[in-house]
Amino acid sequence: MMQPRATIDASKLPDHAWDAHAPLWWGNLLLVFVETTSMALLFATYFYVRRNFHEWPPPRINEMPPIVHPVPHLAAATFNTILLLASCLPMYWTDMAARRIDRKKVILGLLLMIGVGVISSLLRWREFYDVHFRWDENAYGSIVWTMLGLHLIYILTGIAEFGLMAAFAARHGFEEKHALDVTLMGGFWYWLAGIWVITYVIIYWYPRWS
Amino acid sequence: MLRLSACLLILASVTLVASCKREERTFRVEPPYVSGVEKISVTNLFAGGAPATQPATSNEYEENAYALTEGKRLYGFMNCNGCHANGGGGMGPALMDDKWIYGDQPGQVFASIIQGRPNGMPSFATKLPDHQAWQLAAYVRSMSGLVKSDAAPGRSDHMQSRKAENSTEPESPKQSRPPQ
Amino acid sequence: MSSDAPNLAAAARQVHDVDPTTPAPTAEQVRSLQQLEAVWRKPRGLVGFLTTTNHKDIGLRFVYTAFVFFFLAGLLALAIRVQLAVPNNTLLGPDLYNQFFTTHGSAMMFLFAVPVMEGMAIYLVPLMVGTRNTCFPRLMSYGYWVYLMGGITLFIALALNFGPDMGWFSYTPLAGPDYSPGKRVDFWSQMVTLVEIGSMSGAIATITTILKCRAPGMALNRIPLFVWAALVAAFMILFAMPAVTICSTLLSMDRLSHVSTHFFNHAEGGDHLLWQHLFWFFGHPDVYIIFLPATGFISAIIPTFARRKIFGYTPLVLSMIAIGFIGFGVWVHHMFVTPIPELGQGMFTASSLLITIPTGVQIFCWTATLWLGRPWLKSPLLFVLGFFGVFIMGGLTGVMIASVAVDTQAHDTFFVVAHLHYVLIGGMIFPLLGAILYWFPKWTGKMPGETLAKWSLALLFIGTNLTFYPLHHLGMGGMPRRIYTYLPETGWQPLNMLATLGAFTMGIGFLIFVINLWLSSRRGAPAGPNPWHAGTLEWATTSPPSTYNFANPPTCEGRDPVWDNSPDAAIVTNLDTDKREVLCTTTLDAQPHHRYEMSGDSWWPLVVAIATTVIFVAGFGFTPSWILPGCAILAIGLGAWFWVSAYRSLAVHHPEMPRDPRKD
Amino acid sequence: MIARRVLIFALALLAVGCTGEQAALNPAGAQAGRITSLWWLICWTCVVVYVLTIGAIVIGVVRKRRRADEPDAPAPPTTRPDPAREHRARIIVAAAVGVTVVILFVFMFSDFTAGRALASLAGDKSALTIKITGHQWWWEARYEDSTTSNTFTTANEIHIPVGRTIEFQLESADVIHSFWVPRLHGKKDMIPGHSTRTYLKADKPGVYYGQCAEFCGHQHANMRLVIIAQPHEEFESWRTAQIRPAGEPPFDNLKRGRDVFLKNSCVMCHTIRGTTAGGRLGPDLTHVGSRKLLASNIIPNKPGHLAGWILDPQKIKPGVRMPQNALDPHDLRALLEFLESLK
Repeated sequence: MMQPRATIDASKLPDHAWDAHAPLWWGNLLLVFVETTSMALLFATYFYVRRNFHEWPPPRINEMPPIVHPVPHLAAATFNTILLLASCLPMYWTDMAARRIDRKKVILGLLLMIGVGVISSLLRWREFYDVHFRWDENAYGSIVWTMLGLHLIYILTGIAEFGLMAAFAARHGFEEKHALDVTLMGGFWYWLAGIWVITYVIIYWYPRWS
Repeated sequence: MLRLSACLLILASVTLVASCKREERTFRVEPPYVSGVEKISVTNLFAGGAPATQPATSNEYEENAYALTEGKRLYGFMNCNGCHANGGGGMGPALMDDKWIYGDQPGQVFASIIQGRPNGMPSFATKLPDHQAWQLAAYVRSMSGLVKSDAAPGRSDHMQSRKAENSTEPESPKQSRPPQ
Repeated sequence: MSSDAPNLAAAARQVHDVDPTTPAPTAEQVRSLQQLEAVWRKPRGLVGFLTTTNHKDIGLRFVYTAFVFFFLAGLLALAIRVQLAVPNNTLLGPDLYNQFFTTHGSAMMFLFAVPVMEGMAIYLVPLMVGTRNTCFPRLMSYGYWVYLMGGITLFIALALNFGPDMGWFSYTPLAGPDYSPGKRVDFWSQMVTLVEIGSMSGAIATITTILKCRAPGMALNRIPLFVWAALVAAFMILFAMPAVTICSTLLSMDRLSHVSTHFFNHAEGGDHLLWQHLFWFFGHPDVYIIFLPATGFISAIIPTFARRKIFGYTPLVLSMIAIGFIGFGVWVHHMFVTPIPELGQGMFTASSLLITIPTGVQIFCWTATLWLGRPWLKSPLLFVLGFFGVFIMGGLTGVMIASVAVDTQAHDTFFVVAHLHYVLIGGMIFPLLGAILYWFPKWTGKMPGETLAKWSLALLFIGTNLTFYPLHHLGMGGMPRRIYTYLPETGWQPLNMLATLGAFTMGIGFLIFVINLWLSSRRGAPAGPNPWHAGTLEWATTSPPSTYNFANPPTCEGRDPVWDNSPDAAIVTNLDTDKREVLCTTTLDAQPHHRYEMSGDSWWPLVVAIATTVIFVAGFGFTPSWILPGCAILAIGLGAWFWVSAYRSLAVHHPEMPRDPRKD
Repeated sequence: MIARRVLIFALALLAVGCTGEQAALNPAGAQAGRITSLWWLICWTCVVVYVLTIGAIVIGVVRKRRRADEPDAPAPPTTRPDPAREHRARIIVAAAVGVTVVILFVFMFSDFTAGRALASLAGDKSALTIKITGHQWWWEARYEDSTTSNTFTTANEIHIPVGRTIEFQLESADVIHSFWVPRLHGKKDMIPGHSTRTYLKADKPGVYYGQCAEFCGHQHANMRLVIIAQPHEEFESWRTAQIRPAGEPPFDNLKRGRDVFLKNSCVMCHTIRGTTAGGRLGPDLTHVGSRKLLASNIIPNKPGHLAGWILDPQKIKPGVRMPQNALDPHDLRALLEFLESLK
């Protein structure tokens, strides 16, 4: 009757976990769901608004000479696309370094990623000018600026995360539990690059095809 | 702690109450609807003798978003844009710049609307009740950014021919006297 | 030490209650309980109030706050009913009436229905899955603060005569810059943004808790049905709420000085129907986000009071998931009288009818459970019976207006007002009040009074039918919604008067309900851990639960662990007691996987919530120049948020930063 | 006796949806009639479903309730139910779901056929086209005609010939409104930037009331609409009268009234064809004297009401676009006589 009951001895279990076993990984994934839905709704808005225009983008007639088909310039955006896609490699390298708890390489990788983020933001600055319309000129300008702007916010968030992690690693050190944070930043960054490719095709190529 | 937060709350409420003249919707005005507008002067220069009446220097509608938007609607309804366009001017003078031929004070703008002015500006004395003329006067001043931007009308649901009134940078009045 | 004594006794009793054969705690166990107690205790007074991250505090706080907004919105409803009681009434006038009905609708949908369900989920889910807190306590706390700020924003606006006056659906162009001058609409849209950010935060915390922190053995097919409901609703929140935050932000950008975009300006290529699509893409799933947790309450109450396992666990789960999916495919039935292609209308009619099937499955399964069990007629079950009477009526009128042809007559009339109130009061208020009575012993340790509960139910049931049944007839008699008055010649007066009487009956019913709870919390009979002899894990701990819920987290051997577990079912031991640690299990079959340290109490959620409020209310509501300062505070707050938890997880702590396990 | 009176009163109350001048279930046109029959089909089916479901639940609860001699305590839970009873219950539940599916299919099919029937008027070549523009808070109606000079505009009171298809082209000048005359057809939204149309036909002469069904601001409640269906000849004579501009007033007092109209704020917003008044912001008043109701059909068209409306419209419809007007009493009288003379 007084026999000891069965127990699950938690002290024998590890005190952290990787990838999909970690709650934080799931939290991050769910945030990405929210952000994907937001971007998808902006895409839907883009195509919905497009139905109200004969020409897309609308001709720019309030300057001389008028631009009949003012498609946004490709150069900065294309470079940005290549940059963001290519940056997935150093991001991956940083993630691998983090999994090996290699503090120096992690800091290096994060600094590199901050550089990428800053260049990408500067290119985005250029992209805003390449749209040919201000946000308050017509619905085309409004939606394109909003898409670019929301994505810029993601890039800035990424930079802030990298900066914080790098500063923390430099100041206090880098341990196994922090490796997951770098992995999650990586996941966010891959998503950011992926969603940008879709945004890029929609903003820069779709008007050229339609 | 509780008392402190209560005090803060009251203070905050008072501030907010003061700021919400902006939101009132006044539909009905008490008679009389017409005032003695002809006494308002349009200049500060008087040849011998004191002015009849100083023009009103304030117009409470300028802080009221509803009245400003009604003024904007009247601007279209009364066909002001026929001569003044959307503020840039045409047959009539521009209204969004810093030149005020017959004075920039609210009372002077009101008088210009009610009395009419030489070279084509008709009198709206019998066509607009006073409160609507005041709404219109408030709107006219908002066109050059002279009213608070949180009360000024936003962009209209039309083709954009000018910046929204709430985004207009203030043009402080410069030339403000009748032509010699 | 003396203050710890009752808690320790409670903890010891708890172990004893789960398994009466367990001997009294040893000195070693008492020491570790003391430590556990210290680690999970929240600071006293205002500091504790502002920094707590305990799911029970936050969950109840959501519920209380939501009920405050509910009663305010209810008062507005009474004012609306008084205005409509007689024709040509000049009591409110159009301006005030429009503010009242808009605030009533907005508060009920945004500030009451969704948050109260989230609050219930936040309170119950960790207890039901047998863990100590939600996964992201600070995120959840942040969610509460932004929700509170949003709610306060709306009611301050109303109190100062700039409540929104364009309807809770805020259709452009009426809500656009040209037809809604001033800041009325801006306050509304910032309220929406803030509240939905709060909802999404809560949803993320809830989902992760359900997926990662379940008691060992609680595989997916053993999760309590309420938890399933909370899970599906939380997923719906993640996909529906972005739509409304996006559209409210687009609207405020259209209105904002120096921004003035053209999303909803047809003259510059924008589209008014775009607003309707975006809004209802959120709006209809929102109804199911409200309704699903209510079905979860019912699935928890019915087995307990039918004294048997739920009939049809698997079909019930599948129905909820089906509702989750189909719920996203019905939004256009709010737009049947707009220019929508015929084929589209047909598809949305089909999906609106289709969603009846999973709802029907649920009702049939509950009925079967009642038939096969031996119903114990206590007040929570009676409220569920009230649910059947009212909700099924609303559901069936919903089937009627799923037909495009019928909807062209019923749309935007009092028929729809009747329908939606039958659905929401029946489908949400009745189960919610039943659930509050059901879990009241858990929150307070006291039993709710039966007599007053029955009185409140009777008044609410009669009141609801008296208020809303006549509205069906008024609607078909040609009375549109959102009118502030009507002419005597229409003949609508007697039924309107009846509805007004009904509204006051309901008001008295709610009042009695609250009085009952208040009295019960003061002098109700002591409840004990499991007064209803129910089967889910929240009943396996003390009432009210200790801050850490379970001294030794339980395991799960069936769908109703308290009923199903063998007397020697395993318990989890040796979790660290010097930090807030829980056990994480695998996602599908809930096998023990690793230990996870939860963050402690923190100021940063409040700071970040204030920053969010500055960005949206001041920045997007008034002038964009507030956005940057707001973002700066936000960045600092989030940085500190990250930094403290990264620091906490360092194995070796630097001496210059002494560590308090309760703080972050 | 009293019980019977109460019963009769209650029935009269509940008949509101089915009788009355604005009741959707009191159809006076083919479209509304089609919707009404679909409505009753679905309604009665739903009533049966409701009774059956609630009956099942009530019986399920009542038949095993606690007897008076039993203690008020929970029975021990059944964790391993009898498989045979579970199986029977499963079959019954499956059958109930099956019946639900069948009912839904019937609804879907009947909705589809009803939709087809409603759309069938759209191709009618002989349709009379009326363009309705929704304004805050009144209705502008323009009767289109292939001869431009036969096109005319009126407001709020729309006359249509019985038995002829009417094509309403719906537009909005400001915010979203919804065109709804319940006894003739369901509603259709008028959305700025989207042109919509709706087709209907009145089966018998009569006065059919409707009102704006989409919330459109302060006076949404008082944006009422009247459709007067007349036999063909009556309609044609009305139409001929409407096409005529207002003539020169025969009496001095009426002339004075016209001058009052032209000199005051009236002229800024209203049109009277045949005079210099050409404002387009308010209703066309060329034949205002012939209308039965005023102010979007909320007050009778009688001199006293008209005077009240002109002097203080904000009292009658707070927020309406028409301002209060201060008029000399003699001017007012002349103006009233002039307006009432515009038949």
